[in-house]
Amino acid sequence: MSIDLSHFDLVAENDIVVVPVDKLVDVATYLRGQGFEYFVYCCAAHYPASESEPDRALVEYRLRRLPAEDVALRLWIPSSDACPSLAGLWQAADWQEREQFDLVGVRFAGHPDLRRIMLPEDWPGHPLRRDYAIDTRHFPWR
Amino acid sequence: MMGLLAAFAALWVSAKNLFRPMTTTPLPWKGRRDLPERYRTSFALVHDEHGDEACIGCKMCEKICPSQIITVVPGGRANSEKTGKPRGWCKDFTLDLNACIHCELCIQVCPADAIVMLREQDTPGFSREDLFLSMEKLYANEKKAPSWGTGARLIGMQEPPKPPKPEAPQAEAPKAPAEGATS
Amino acid sequence: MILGNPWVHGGVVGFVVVNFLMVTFAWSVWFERKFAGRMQNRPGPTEVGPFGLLQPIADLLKLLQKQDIVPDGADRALFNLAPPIGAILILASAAALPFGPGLVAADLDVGVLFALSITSLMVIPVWMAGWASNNKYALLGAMRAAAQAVSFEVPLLLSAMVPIVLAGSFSIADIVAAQSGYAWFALWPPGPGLVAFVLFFLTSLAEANRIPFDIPEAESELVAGVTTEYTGMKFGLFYLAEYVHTLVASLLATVLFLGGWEGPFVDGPHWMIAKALGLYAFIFWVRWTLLRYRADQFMALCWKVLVPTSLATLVAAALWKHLS
Amino acid sequence: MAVGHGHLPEPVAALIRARAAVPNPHLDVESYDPEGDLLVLNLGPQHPSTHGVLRVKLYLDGEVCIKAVPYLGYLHRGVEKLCEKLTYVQITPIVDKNDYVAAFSNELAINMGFETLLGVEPPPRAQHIRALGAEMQRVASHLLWIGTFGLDMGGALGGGATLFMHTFRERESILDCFEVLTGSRFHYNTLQVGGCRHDIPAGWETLVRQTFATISARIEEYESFVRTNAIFLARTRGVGVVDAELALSLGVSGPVLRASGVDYDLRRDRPYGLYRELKVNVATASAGDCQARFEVRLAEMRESIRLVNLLLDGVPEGPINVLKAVKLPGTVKPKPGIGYAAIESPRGELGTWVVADGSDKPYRCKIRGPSLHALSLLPYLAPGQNLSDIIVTLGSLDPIMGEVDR
Repeated sequence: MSIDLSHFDLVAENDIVVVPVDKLVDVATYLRGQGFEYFVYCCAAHYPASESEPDRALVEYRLRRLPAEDVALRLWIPSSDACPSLAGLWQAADWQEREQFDLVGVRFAGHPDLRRIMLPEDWPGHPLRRDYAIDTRHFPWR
Repeated sequence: MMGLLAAFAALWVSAKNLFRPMTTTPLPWKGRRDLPERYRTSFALVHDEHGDEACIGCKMCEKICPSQIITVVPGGRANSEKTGKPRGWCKDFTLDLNACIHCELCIQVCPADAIVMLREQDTPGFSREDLFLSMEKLYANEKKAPSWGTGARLIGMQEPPKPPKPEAPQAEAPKAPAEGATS
Repeated sequence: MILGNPWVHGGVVGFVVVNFLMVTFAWSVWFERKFAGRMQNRPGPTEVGPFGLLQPIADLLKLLQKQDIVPDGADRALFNLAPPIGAILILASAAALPFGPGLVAADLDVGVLFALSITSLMVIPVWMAGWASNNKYALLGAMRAAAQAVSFEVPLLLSAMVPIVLAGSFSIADIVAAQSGYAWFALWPPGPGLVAFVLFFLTSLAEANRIPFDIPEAESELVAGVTTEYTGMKFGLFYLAEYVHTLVASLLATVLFLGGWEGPFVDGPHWMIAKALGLYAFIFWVRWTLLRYRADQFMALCWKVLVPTSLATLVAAALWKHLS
Repeated sequence: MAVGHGHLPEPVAALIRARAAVPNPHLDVESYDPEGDLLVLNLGPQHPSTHGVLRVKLYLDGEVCIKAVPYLGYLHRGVEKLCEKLTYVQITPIVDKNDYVAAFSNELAINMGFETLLGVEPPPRAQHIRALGAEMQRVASHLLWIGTFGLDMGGALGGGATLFMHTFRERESILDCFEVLTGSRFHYNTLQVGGCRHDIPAGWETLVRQTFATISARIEEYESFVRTNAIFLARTRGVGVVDAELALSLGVSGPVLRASGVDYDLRRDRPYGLYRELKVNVATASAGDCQARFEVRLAEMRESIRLVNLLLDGVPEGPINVLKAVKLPGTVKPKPGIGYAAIESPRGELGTWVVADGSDKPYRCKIRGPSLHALSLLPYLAPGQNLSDIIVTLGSLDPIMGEVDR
């Protein structure tokens, strides 16, 4: 019951669509129009630079058409780049993207209010990055 | 106004509750409630059936503890005075109850059933040192009522029973220090 | 005789009355805690003395030992003055309350008006405290208290006018005398008297900031309202003023509507006190059962329901008086 | 709208038009009120009714709110970071503390996330224990909510406290059942990857049955305490109305969403575990106000009590664990992959998004807490409301700050 995204040259595989960064807003807008009203989550994971890949982050948006039709938009964002924000389409993306920005350090372009949400404003670094606090006495803390 | 009249239904309920029995339990110095078997609070180290300290210093509990509050200093292998058989020993064992989350994982992984939790209602202290359990305090706690859970019982409950090997945990015990030493 | 001297008489009776009010306040707190505890299926205070009976003394000692904090930026003079003024005012309002024939500190011709006007002055220390605390919650609480006092004065006085009209006097002694022979105004004349009693009771609850009308305190919204910044005995004085206010309101309702000291067997102060304490206990029952109104709903209740009803009651009472 | 929309389908354009009617949480106070006449009130973090630690900066005009800005993070304990540092078997007792009034749901959600990665399914007896625990926890959580909701409206020294004590009395008896099952009242650590850690002890079924019989007999009391009480109705009816579309767009789930008329429950619509065989009646209400949320939660409690009694009848015999019991920290090692599993916790969709990299620790583990989404309604609901109503609205959303901040 995958959603048909062939006109974006994208294939949904087990509800998961790997979306190029520049197509995200168009795909999301299309999905919003298709009745994917329910915003489940926005998650990000940081991947440090390796031999083959630069420093990058995985961002996943999960959207749902009630009752149970999911689509997960998966993006790879290089650290030098910013992820387009979906806060204009789903209000939930506002706080979710703030949280991911705060913890993982992914920047979201076009977010109306991109501040830290969990940590204090003057907190150094983003704790869920893999390179966070590796040179302090807190590492390896266990 | 009608609302204030309807409020009398609520007044009736509260009046009814005036005659219900008390549900609170008495203060600790006036009596205790019945504690269930699996109740778990503080910790104790126990002696085995021969009278030796049961802990074999395998550091399993130290590794599994999510809040990293257990420190085990293994004491190497030596012959037991009681049984004459070689086994591992524990030189020092400390447990910082201040940060304990009472998850029972250390009990579960203990191959020698050496660490148990207590079935005691209150374990407060006046300072942080009071809640820092040294080896002496842990062995002194052995006299208090232990909880039901031990490593063998928890593992036995979680795994389907194997009828021919009821003594399995005790049989495994001597092997454990070797694993601890190699890792 | 020395007791014939009005100054000595007033002094002695006043001393007794003030002590009665204070002691009743102290052990009513114990009673309330026990009562609420039973209502919530728990024992209430048990540790200090038998059945926790010495709890009020322990509370007092605790309050006296507390650090006395005046917040930064507070208006020190007003802040310190507000609690004693509240306590003094509310104790003064009991001066005109008779407990039996002649058992009154000051037998005023306008006793009802005196008691009601002094209790309505209670808004002044509350506002002082709210303004001087330099705290937004206290200020919001004081604003609510002022608005509440101003609007609830109207139905309170109008419903208090009913027994005055029926008795034809402002003197409390005369009002009680007019109810003799079990012609209590709450029962007779049927209708206006009872309605006026209920109204008087409700508005007294509001005046004394009791649930369901305790919006100036409203601890879930305004932390503790005007008393947010108060500690120790200053807080204790506010607490005292609130409880004594409730007690005075119960006593007033007793003399105005329930025949004062009249009762079976022997008339006397014990009947007066028993009736007042019955009302007082009812207030606790209501307090520990009901939820709180919102400020605007509560104003709407006052102006749209209570004021018209009390006016109609007053007119009905006047007609009754005129026709009979 | 800073997002570049190439072409707007009609539903999206209609959505953007509808947004104009919704209060703007990003309202610029400086330009709204250039003279600075508004009273800025910091509600919390030390406030009796901010459910743990939440700070809401309120811009008040008199007592009417113009803008509300929640500041989170006072209870941020870095659970997601901890999850990266602990092995799969050690995480369960840690996530207990997220939604600290419904610990069982947390354990269930995180372990289901890990089981999705591993591709294992707990045995039937474990599934029964899980469903039973989840439903019992739902009743306990809603009981606590009713009590604290009463506190929000009646204060700590009033009828609210009495209601609170009464619901706590019942909740304590449920916790007693959990205590007999797991040995702990609050943070059980009773589930593990692949099954359960504690088997049902002898006599437990009787205890649970008695407990829930008492509770279902006493639910009517709470109703007469609040539901037919005109003060309660005056305080809740029409207060904090949540629009269904806004709620969906904010990712709100659970009773708050169902009270807005969206008939959606993960237990029925995306069934997991035992719910694939179990028919769950989903309670909904259409008004979307605080009263509707109360009604929905009350109905859910009744349904959960029914389910508990149903489940107690059919607990099958057998093992409670599909994997071997935990004896070492690193025994669970899923293959690399990304998995998401969600359950219907008492507050809504509680999900776990796990990235595994083949080691014994999750590479990244996100907990999708329903409380965060419910709380994000507050900036939309608060403007135009009285201060008292904001407290009631906040209470009715039932945010648990441990889950919001994690």
